[in-house]
Amino acid sequence: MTNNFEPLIIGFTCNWCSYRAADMAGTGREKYPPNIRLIRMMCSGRLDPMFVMKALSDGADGVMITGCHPGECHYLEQNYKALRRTILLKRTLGQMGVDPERVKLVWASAAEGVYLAKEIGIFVEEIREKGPLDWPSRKNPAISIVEKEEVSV
Amino acid sequence: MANSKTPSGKPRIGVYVCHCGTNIAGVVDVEDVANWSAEELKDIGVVLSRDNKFMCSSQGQELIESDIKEFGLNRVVVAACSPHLHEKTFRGACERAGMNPFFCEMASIREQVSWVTKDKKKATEKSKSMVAGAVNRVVYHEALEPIKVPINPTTLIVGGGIAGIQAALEIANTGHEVYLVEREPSIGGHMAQFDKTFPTLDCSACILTPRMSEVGMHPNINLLTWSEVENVDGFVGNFDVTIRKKSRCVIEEDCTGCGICVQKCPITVIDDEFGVGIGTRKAIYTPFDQAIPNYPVLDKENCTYFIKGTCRACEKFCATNAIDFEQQDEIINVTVGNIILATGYDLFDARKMPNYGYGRYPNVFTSMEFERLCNAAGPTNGEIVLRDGVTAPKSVAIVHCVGSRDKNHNNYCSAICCMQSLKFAHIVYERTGAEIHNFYIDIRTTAKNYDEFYQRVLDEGTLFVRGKVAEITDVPQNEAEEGKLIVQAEDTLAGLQRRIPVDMVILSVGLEPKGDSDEVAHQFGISCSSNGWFTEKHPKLDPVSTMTEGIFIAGCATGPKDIPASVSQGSAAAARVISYIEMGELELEPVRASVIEEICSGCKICNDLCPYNAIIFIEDKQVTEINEALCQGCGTCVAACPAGAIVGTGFSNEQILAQIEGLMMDFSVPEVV
Amino acid sequence: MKYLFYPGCSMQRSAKPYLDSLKLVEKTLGLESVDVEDWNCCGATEFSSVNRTASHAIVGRNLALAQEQASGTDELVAACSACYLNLSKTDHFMREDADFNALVNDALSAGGLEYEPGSVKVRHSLDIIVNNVGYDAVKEKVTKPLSGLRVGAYYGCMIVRPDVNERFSNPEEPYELEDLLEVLGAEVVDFKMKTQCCSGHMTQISSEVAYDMIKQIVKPAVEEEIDVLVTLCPMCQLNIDAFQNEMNKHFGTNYEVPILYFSQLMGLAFGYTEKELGIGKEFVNVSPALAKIGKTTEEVPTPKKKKKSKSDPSLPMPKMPIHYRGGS
Amino acid sequence: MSVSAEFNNKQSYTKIKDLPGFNLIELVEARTPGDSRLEMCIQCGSCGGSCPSGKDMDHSPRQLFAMLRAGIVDEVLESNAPWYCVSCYKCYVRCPQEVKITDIMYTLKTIAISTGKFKVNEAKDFSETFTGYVEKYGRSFEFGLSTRHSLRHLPMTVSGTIGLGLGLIKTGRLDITPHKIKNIDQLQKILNRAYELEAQR
Repeated sequence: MTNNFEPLIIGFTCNWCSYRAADMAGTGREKYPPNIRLIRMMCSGRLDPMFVMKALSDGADGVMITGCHPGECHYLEQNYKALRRTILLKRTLGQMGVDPERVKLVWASAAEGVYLAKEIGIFVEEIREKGPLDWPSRKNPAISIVEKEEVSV
Repeated sequence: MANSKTPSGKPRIGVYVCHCGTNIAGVVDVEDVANWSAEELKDIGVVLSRDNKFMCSSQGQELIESDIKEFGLNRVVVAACSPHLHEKTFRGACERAGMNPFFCEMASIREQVSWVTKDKKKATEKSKSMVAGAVNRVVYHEALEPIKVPINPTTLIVGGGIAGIQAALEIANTGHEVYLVEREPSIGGHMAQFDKTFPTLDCSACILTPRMSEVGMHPNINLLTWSEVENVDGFVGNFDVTIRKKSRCVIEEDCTGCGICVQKCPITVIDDEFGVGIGTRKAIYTPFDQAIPNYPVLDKENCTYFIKGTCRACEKFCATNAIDFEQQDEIINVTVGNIILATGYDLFDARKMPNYGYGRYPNVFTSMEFERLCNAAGPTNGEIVLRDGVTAPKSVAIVHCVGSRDKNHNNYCSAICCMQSLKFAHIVYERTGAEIHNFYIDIRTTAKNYDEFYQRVLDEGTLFVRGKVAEITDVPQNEAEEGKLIVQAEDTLAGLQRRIPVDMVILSVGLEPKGDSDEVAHQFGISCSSNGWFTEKHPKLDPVSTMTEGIFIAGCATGPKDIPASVSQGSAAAARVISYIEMGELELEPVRASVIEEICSGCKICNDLCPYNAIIFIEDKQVTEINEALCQGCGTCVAACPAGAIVGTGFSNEQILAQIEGLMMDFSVPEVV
Repeated sequence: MKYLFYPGCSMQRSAKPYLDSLKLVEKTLGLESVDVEDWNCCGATEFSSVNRTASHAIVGRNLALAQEQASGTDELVAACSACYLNLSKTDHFMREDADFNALVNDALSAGGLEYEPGSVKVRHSLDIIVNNVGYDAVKEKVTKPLSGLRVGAYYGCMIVRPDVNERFSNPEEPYELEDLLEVLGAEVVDFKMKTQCCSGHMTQISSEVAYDMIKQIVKPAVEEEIDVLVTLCPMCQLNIDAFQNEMNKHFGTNYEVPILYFSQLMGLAFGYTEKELGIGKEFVNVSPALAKIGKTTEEVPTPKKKKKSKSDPSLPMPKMPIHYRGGS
Repeated sequence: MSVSAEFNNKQSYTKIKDLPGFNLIELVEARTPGDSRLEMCIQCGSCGGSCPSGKDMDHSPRQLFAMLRAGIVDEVLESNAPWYCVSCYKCYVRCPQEVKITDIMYTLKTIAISTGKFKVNEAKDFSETFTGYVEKYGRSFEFGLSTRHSLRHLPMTVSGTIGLGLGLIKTGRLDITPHKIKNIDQLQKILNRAYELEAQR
């Protein structure tokens, strides 16, 4: 793998816990790699798997999904839905030939700035290890994958 | 949604990059970011881009205002600190310039870039991509109006313990109406069962009953005892509550509370509720003499009339014909603006620790049994005696932390047991002169005058043994132990295993969430911690609010507390409610979901996802609808809708997808294979 | 019902009567038990004092053999408490701790074996009899009820503790054995020392300590007028039975409390002879106790719950669960 | 440290090098299967209070845990407490912090043996005699076990114990010939690998 590969990671955060954890990492000057770009949603339950697909197919090498800890969701229980969707999503990715470990779910409370920064660091290194994502559609348009599958059936 | 503030035509975006002194500019080349945005993002609609020392200063805000007017900007992106800090500030600037404030978007290049990144080049690149994300996103912003809800000035308080009583009086005294709902026949809660209160040793009844009568007589308080909330609908400002007023078999309007029915009732049963199984009551009863309200309740399970169809002694003797055997439960519907839950706690069931022998050995008592035992209105009129009802104990062991600080049971400290156990030691000392051993893990006497009380009990000669009691048995190993209860523990300070023979053991059982706290939380749309206590909006800065607007919590329902803390929380919750009532209406963030009826296929996938019950299926139209006032804006349904029929304002698919694309504008990925 | 059976060393030797009687009981109850082929010692409480990895590896071998030999069942049943505990504990740790699982399997691989944690379910014979056969089915087989015999259930330690893998009973207050003995027609005493230690290996290490602990069991049994203690554990039986005389010498007492295996009492109730059940090999003579069976002593009317008289000043006792036998 | 095991079985003991420098707490935690939770002890004493042989121990389990935290090595390994532990697991189920006390006691014993620090010879020899038979035959050998052991360590009570042994033979409850399992080779291979692995932990 090339040494100068810098992975690009999209991170989804919830407004109440993990985005605030990112704020806190900042306030605490906790350094982490600049490879991650965060997107704020109100809740991890807002995470439409399409967003992850979009990120991965458009150039991200990994996606980090973050939310409140189970049982601490601002919206009572919606992070459990995020959890289930993430599991399904990973399975789907695997079936598409994409390493499901490129998607990672991390729970971080508003107080866990240090923890979130550490987890981001770990994930960036994990993705760096895996190398650039060779998303099928980047070589061929998505349609051709479908056609290929149809042929093979 | 269209109004005068809707921008017309193409987006005209202004980008503002803040230096934040050197906080951002020290790491990020802000000038480069601003220039790059003006150049590279102009196709998207950026018409100007500036960098500025402090965007949040009045000068910075005025800059935005004048640019909006001068350059006809209809969207603004500020790359500065976290939106949680200054989003309101910049939205305000936009609004003052006549723009809808929701056309403003922030990129947090301080918290997410300059403060957390060492490499300046990479920091600048990340900032650029974040600005690109924000610019891409802001294109899809819509004009929004804050949601305003009127606040109904009536309040529902659930739970008539000391916290609920305090809250009710505070609100009622400001002239607003209160419904106080209590499940038991009388208000007063656990405090009414106590004899003395620590550390002042005030008689519990003496300080509580005046408050109770005040509640009973207050013109603004509708007291509903022997009642339970059945259903809650609606949202902050406007809750529809259904209350079941259980049948007492007593006509309240006619009852004078004279007590002749209780006197004449021939059936005496063990009182498992107020009397915690150690006292007795009649089949028609008031739980205690000073009960508020003072009209009795008929216990149908034990009443001879309900069992055999005869007796009717109570009815015969009632001078006002207030007994009504046919009385049915009554359903009461009320509309309230706010709700305070002060539902209290349960006690740990000591039978879960068979090694302590509660239920096996008669002279092992729980703390609440002992409270009743030493209470002047209790079964022994306050005399401290063994279970035989006669013998005074010569030696007493008091066991702290029963069921608390124990991973096998409750893994938290119950907060009150140390002081309660010290109080017991004092009472036993004062009334019996018995030898007292207190077994503790740690003594926690943190509040005002608590440690002074500990000193006093030490001075009285109570013997403290630092060690969690291992077991209590009546099987003797030597003569001194014959006929005694033996408390076996490691005296961790002396470093030896000890067996201490005593006559009586008092188990200071811990506090637990109410058995039905999960259901109650669900009913009111709030959450419980894994332990089962209600979760505060913020444990430190907002301890009496919940994540659900208009629902407040007070007292032990949120965790173990002593009386002063419960009273403070009652007042605090009342203050929050009063301020809402005074405001008259509440502005809510317009982040909401709504259904596009034409696209909705009626599949109902979203129907079960909402914890706030905001999603309703309209049978006639076979489509789903979302109640805007109930919706809290989490967006879970938006993500779930397979037809894409649900849109979420502020966080629409277009906005997020556009932001992703923007963030992908990246310079650091080298073109290598 | 079919299951694999792990006999263990004690039941081949000093606790042979336990094995013999249990086999008869299994036969009567229609339980088909097949011994694990070529099993080795479970290590008792001693092997883990010398080498942790090895102590679990030898148990791992038994589990692996059971997994190989299991056909038509995944239940592995033991009747010796220590064997039962060691089997279930190793399985538990292998499930809970991935590193430990790898460690044990590494050792097993040296012998060409492999064990998948959780693939066999370790159960105790009492658990099978109580929860799979059921009290009603046992009752049907009782031909000679043990009426007149005052028995004390003595569980000891390792059948109820530690509570790894969700043991079938409460670690401090089990009740299954009492319920079973009641079904057999015996008069069951609430024996408060029922989960107290018999002294374990202390008989081999410090007889003074051991005698003290044995006395703690025997003395209350005498005071409760228990005719026979009923055990599920070879170690408990050995210590209480074989060392009782030594203990008496040490303290100058003359306690005499015989102790039998639960399967022996079941066998008696099912009509087997004392000889078939290996009864008579005890140190403390059990004949006087067994002679009481069937002899209906004058019917002591169980004191009906007296209606509390008005003059009785005593306070009510807490309400207890139905299985509870204690209280006064 | 030299290994002072008298038992001349072919078993190889772990040697802990540089004894003063090693971290006993970490070693105990590493060698105890699962999560020992040793570091979670709050010193409440429910273990020492529950222990049926507690009054004969020189240190209660609680004290051993405190001593471990204080970096005390020799006194912990020399303690009689782990050897007096009867594996009744009362402390284990009562511990409010779910410390795996009994398992920690086992681990302490193994380390005491491997470092030669044990003081309770009877117990250590009993354990080693027992394991020796298992190594050799795959089964434990009670007659040899109890008589050999008794003769060595309990001369005062030897008559009683021999009486017991004889009694057991008379009643047919002790067999004097050892049973060997069929595949003893396999067991020994497993054991040897296990000893290697333990030494690496």
